[in-house]
Amino acid sequence: ASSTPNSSAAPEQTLRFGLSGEPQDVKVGADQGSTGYTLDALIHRGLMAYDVDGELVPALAESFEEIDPATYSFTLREGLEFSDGTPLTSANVKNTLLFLADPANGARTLAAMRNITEVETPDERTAIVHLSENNADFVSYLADSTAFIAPDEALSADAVATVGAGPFVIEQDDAGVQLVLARNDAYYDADAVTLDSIDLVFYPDGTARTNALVSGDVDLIDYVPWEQFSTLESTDGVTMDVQNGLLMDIEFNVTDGPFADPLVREAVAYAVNRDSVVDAAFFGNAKAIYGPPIPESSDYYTDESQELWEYDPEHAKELLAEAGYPDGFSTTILTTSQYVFHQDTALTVQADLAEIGIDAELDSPDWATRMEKATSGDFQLKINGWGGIVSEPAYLESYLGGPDLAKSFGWNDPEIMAALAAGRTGADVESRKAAYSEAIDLIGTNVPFVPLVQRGQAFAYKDSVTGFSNLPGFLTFFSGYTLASTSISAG
Amino acid sequence: MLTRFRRIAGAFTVVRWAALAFVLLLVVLSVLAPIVVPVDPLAQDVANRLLPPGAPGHLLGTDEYGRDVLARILNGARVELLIAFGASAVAAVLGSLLGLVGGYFGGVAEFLTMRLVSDVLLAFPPVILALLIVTIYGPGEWTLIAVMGILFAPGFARIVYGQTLSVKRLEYVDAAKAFGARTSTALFRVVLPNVTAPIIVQFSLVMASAILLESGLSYLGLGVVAPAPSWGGMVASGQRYMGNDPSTILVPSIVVVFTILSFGLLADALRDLLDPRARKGSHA
Amino acid sequence: MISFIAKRIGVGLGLVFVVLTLIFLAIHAVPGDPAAVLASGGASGTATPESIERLREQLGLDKPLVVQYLDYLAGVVTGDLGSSFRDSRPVVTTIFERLPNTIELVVLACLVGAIVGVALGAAAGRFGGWVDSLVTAFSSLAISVPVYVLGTVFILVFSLTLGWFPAGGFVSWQADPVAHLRLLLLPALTLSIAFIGVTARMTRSSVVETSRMDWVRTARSWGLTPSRVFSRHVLRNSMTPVATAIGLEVGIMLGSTVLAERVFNFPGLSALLVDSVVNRDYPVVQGIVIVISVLFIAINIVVDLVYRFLDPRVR
Amino acid sequence: MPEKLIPTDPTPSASTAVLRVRDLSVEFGSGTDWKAVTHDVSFDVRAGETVALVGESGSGKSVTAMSVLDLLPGNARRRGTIELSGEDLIRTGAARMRAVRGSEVGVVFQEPMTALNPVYTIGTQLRDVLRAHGRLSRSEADRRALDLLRLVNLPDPERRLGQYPHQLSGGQRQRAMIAMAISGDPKLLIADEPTTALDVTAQAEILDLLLDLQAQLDMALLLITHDMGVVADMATHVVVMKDGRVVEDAPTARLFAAPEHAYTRELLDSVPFLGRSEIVERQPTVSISVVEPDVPEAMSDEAGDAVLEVRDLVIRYPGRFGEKPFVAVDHVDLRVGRGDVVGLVGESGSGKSTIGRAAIGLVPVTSGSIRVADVDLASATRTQMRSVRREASIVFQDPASSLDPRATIGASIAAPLRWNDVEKDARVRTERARELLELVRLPADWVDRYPHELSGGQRQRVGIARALAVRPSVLIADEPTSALDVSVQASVLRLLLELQAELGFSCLFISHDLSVVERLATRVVVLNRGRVEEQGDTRQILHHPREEYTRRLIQAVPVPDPVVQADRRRLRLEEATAS
Ligand SMILES: Nc1ncnc2c1ncn2[C@@H]1O[C@H](COP(=O)(O)OP(=O)(O)OP(=O)(O)O)[C@@H](O)[C@H]1O
Ligand SMILES: Nc1ncnc2c1ncn2[C@@H]1O[C@H](COP(=O)(O)OP(=O)(O)OP(=O)(O)O)[C@@H](O)[C@H]1O
Ligand SMILES: [Mg+2]
Ligand SMILES: [Mg+2]
Repeated sequence: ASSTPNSSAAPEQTLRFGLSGEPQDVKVGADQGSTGYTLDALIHRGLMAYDVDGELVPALAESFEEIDPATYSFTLREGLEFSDGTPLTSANVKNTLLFLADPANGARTLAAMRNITEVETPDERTAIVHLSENNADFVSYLADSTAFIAPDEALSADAVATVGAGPFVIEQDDAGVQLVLARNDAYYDADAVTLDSIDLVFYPDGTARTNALVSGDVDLIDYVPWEQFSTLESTDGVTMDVQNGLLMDIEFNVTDGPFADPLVREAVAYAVNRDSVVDAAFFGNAKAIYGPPIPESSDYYTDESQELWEYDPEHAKELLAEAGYPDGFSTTILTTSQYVFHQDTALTVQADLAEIGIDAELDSPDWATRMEKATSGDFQLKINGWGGIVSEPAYLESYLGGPDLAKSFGWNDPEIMAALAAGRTGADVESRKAAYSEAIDLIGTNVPFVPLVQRGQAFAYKDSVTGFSNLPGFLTFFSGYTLASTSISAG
Repeated sequence: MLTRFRRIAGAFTVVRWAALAFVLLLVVLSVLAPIVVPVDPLAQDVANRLLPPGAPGHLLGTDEYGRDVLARILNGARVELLIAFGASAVAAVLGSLLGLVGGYFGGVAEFLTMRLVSDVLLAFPPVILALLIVTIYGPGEWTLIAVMGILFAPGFARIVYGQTLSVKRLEYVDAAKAFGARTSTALFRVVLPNVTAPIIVQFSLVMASAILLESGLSYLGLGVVAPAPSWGGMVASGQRYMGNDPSTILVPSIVVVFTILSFGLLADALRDLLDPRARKGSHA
Repeated sequence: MISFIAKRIGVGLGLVFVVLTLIFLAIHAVPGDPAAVLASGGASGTATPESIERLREQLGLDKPLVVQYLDYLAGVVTGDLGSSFRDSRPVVTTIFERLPNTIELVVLACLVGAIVGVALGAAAGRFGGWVDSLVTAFSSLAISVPVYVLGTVFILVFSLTLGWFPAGGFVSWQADPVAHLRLLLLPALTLSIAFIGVTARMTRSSVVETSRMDWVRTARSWGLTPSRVFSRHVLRNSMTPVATAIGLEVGIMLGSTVLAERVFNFPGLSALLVDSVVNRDYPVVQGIVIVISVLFIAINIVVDLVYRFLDPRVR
Repeated sequence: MPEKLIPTDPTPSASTAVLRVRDLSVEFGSGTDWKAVTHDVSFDVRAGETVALVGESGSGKSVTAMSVLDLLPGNARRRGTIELSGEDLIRTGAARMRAVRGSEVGVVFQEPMTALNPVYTIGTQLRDVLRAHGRLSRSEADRRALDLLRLVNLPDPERRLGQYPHQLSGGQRQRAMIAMAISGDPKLLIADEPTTALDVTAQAEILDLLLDLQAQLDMALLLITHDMGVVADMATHVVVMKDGRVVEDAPTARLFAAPEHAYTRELLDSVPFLGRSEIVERQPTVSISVVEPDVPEAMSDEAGDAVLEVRDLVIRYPGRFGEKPFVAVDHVDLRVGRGDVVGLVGESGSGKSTIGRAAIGLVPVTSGSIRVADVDLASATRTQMRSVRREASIVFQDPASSLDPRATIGASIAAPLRWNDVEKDARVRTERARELLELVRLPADWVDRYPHELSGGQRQRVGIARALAVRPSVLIADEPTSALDVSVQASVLRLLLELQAELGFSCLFISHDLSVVERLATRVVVLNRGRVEEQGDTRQILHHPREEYTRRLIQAVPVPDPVVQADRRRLRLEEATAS
């Protein structure tokens, strides 16, 4: 690292981070998977971010004000700069947000951003965002690490966004091997950053990644493979940091066939023994769920919302009979051989469905093929794994309102969508609560998807690594934010 | 009759008899699997997952879904032998044909068989070829047989081609022609038997490669369709818990090693049997 | 000689063209849309149809296949293999970053494999009896253990337990030559084991075959010691087929080191190739296949020359 | 009278035996049981003496010779004693045996083609031998190697050192082999049919060389041959074997003068003697007084009757990269009338086999034409070609390589019947094979044997049996008796004549053995470097040759009479020194 004026006394602090893959070229707003989220969180910043406890905090914004549920005003910190020294102003905020709002740019946060009608920039440090309708969670979307503010040059489809306002900058790019990051002295809170550099070493293979940590080649790894949890938990000097994050679910092709019938879908929801999935696919490192996960800390959490169904094969059979399939039927499950846990989930589901007379054949191509099949509806049942962008139930709206690729094919229920929209736009907490609870009840009977487990997502690091934290729930992928406050203790 | 028996006896040592017995046993057991181990190899029992060998009711333990390992090994044997043997057979037939025709006729035939087909196939990295075909046609044992048949054919073609080139110059091939042998007769009844020795050795190597590749593809997620048992798939999934549960990988690995060893020994025996000049202990 | 090489190179170029065409067709025939894969890096797949469409346009995937093919051909002729879909780096750059690693790995593995394999096979062929049985057993073991299992065992033993080697990874030669070699050793060893098995079997059968030749009897009649008869008159003559086979194996191995690369996290060409297929990164797949086929054909020409050297009758 | 004519034996009785073989039996094992092929063979070889081991083909000559240095195949075992200067070689240790090999006993093998390692130069192999025993430095070994090549009269020795075996001719290779065999100054040299593969001129040179070396180095020589002419030429003592036993053991002169054993008599009686052959007398058809060698008179008028007709034939073998094609046959005209036996003679490499092989369509014709059974091979359709191959049959020159090593000899003999759709029933074919084996004096139950289990002569007879299987109307016989002992040869020749009389087939008889040709052929064509030197009536060519070339060929034929042979050798040597 060439730039070390801050830490004159302390020895050079370098964190070696075994990353689960090589990130793609950074594109503004693009969803590039977990390695992308991590890299974004390191070299970029948005208006908002999360702190070590997973609390939403202002980042580039010094503060913000909800003028009304459809209008937000952000005040930028003073003297913000991109890593190349150019100033970061409200104009950048405006341009970036409008870029994210354009559906053609395929931003991850599009669900919220598309409501932006206008961004006012009264002065260099103020940006006022106007939404077409209320969105209680808009600010949470801004904390998504892909929603970073980028310089104007990066705002085009083929530009690579390497210049950012995050705590680190890319210093060296050994393609295929590692990215070396150095502290960005232009970062607004550079003084608080203790790491001088981070080596992001790519370890696509889970076992190799684990071995690298155990042998001491790296200090921190992400995406610990589930079969290695117990190994690492019992390894001296290694800390396992697990959070139940993404959920695995069953999705349907509802355009025709048996699964067009909500009764059959409900039967599936009762038929699957989630505990088997937890054990067989995730080695016990997941949480069985019987409804769309909502954090207990949320205003909208209710016990009932988490107990929409239960494991009851007998009831499932009854439902099937009621739907006109007393002897079951044959079908297929689309999964992917590329991700073992997807296939393992499918296998247990297959076994459980067989118990109630549904004879499902596995279709397990590679990810790209699976994606094409999912897009074109070439399946009956499919296993999916996904996470919300925000922890509030609002994520359900973007999920169920999103493209067919990522949800049940052909599913569209205006009633549920209306209830979810009411939850988002509701003027106060109580009205939102009511709307969400209605939506969740409807989900219980309409069954647009069958949530199975919330899988454990783990980082593991040497005990010498302090200040790093795996953020809870869906936020686990934004744990990269906490590297800004991570340090390595001597010894 | 007696002499033939004696020749067989001569080609078989104790070890080779043992190998034959092992393979026969495997074949019989795999056919009779449902009777020998009346347990459904697909039946899951997640509560009893990863039991060690010797657990009550599960002689070789259970896998990560609580499926009986013995039942899976025996039922997997059928798939495995089918794939290994089928793929090698396809490759041997295809490759030998290419090599024979290319070597015997030379010229344009050689260009077509050895350059255009065999070399082009070889120039593709095998993994990519397997990956592409499996991705297009979907995984499964028949795809695997076809993929590996194509993949390993050039190896045979090369070997047979080289041998054919030297054999066809030998006078007994001319003699056959002079005595009225049709081209096909000269090719298949005179040249072919004289190039079998390396084919047989290659066959046993390719069987091993097929089992290996099957397991490699399973590791990459492109092997036999998931719930169906296959040794390669078992090894591949066993590798994941190698540290904690070594038996999950040891059991299928041991079976694979013994099978490959047996086929290697049988190939040697067969080669000796077919070679009138080979006899016990004729070493330099 | 020169004309022989020239002719082989000419035919080789033709083959590369065929390979190129086939891989182009094959990769485009595989289901899965690169733009879709690219646009939804996360499993949640929130990419909008619009963004996918635009990406497709940007990558030139909206053009008719023939046009794409001709464009690609035109590029190849001028040495331009296009740019990766994932990162916009030129494919040529990426390949030539990784190719030396793969070559190092393969060469080391094959060197060890060939030397040990020939030695074992020769011993088996020469002494027969229990040596033969032992070698046969070993080579069966060697060819039946998958690379990823062997590699994992090696890491468990040599890295995690004994701590002699790092558990994988890569350091460039310029950065640290010693670390570079240490990281090369285990994967190369892993790859060489199966190679040893195959070479040993091949050598053994060739040796047994050669031992029956008349000139071996002649050499014995001169009173040469058995070891000399063996080393000069049996082994040397047995090497011709073995050399051919080794050349073939080396060529094949160039593109088949993916499992070892995975396990040891070694940035080679083969893992990149597999990843690129998975991601439908057409230009990278095509580029690597072309480079590997060129190398393969070059190796073939070298093998033919070696063959000519080993057997004066062919000269 | 014969005694005083014993060629080169200074004091035969005085010297002690270098090699004493007593009660030697060799057995071959297959599976579990052992079969003896020689029984209680005993004989002596004394210093400076040449012992010829003769006898029926398959009687165990090669096996006996190979026993001495323990060079038998892995499934053979020896009983009895073999003493080399009093030391028993059967019971000696491996290290001692190695010391004996090469330095005390040298071996020259029958097939120079396969007996040398193809990947080393002559020089390298020679140095190998030299350094196996003596502690020679590299340069000393080089010098010795060069000396040895000079000693064996290999022309241009410096260049030969750097050449590979395949770059040498058969005769040259055999010389190189001899150089290697004598490099350790052995007391005993064993030569197993050292000249069968060579033409008469080359044979004469090699034999002269062996005798010369023997005299120079004072070696004992154990010579295996089936050529009684060679025996008469070379041997001081003869050991006659039959069915694995020694039936007679006598000094050469006495053996020729007064053979004791019935088999020996038969052997000597069957020797075709150039100039004494009955067939010439028996030969009624042709009576030509004026022969025009350049325009064979029979060509035009009797064209219709010719079974094999070669006109203006040119055959070129393509050269390797950059080399010019080699003209093996150069504007040859030749015809074989129905029922004719035409002898084709000439030095090695003169193109005899090439013509023979071309006549059956195995060698592409460059220009000119070949008609067989009224089919022009150049324009023959597939079916015509098949009919030609049913009509015409060939005995290949090299019996070992022309038999499929993976087919039993029974299968090889019967195959033509099947391929030509003559006989569909496999059992009948096997029966035919058995009959044919007996016809060539091999046991009928050998149908299940493989070629490698046979002796050279036995294999050759299998080749003949196979050629006769389809009852051809044209037979191309390429040196069909070169590896046969005279008695078997005689019966094979008799067989051929009988069959010919019976079936009326025509025969192109290729041979370098002029006495055999004389006995069999009605007409003779003399080839020299691919061209017809002269052709005409047998008697006329062989007794009144016009061309110097033909005369030289005739001169070189060894006559199975020690007396005559001694004279001829003297003459030849005088000529050589004079020129
Ligand atoms: N490898 C073998 N296995 C079995 N029998 C064999 C083998 N080699 C030779 N024989 C038999 O041993 C006998 C003697 O063979 P040998 O080669 O000594 O004959 P030979 O006297 O040299 O005959 P020829 O003049 O034809 O060369 C023959 O009958 C032959 O069939
Ligand atoms: N396939 C070939 N390629 C090139 N040259 C050849 C080939 N076969 C034979 N020749 C050459 O053609 C010439 C004639 O060969 P051919 O075999 O007809 O001789 P031959 O008269 O039968 O001699 P021999 O008495 O030694 O059998 C020889 O000089 C030989 O080297
Ligand atoms: Mg012999
Ligand atoms: Mg010839």
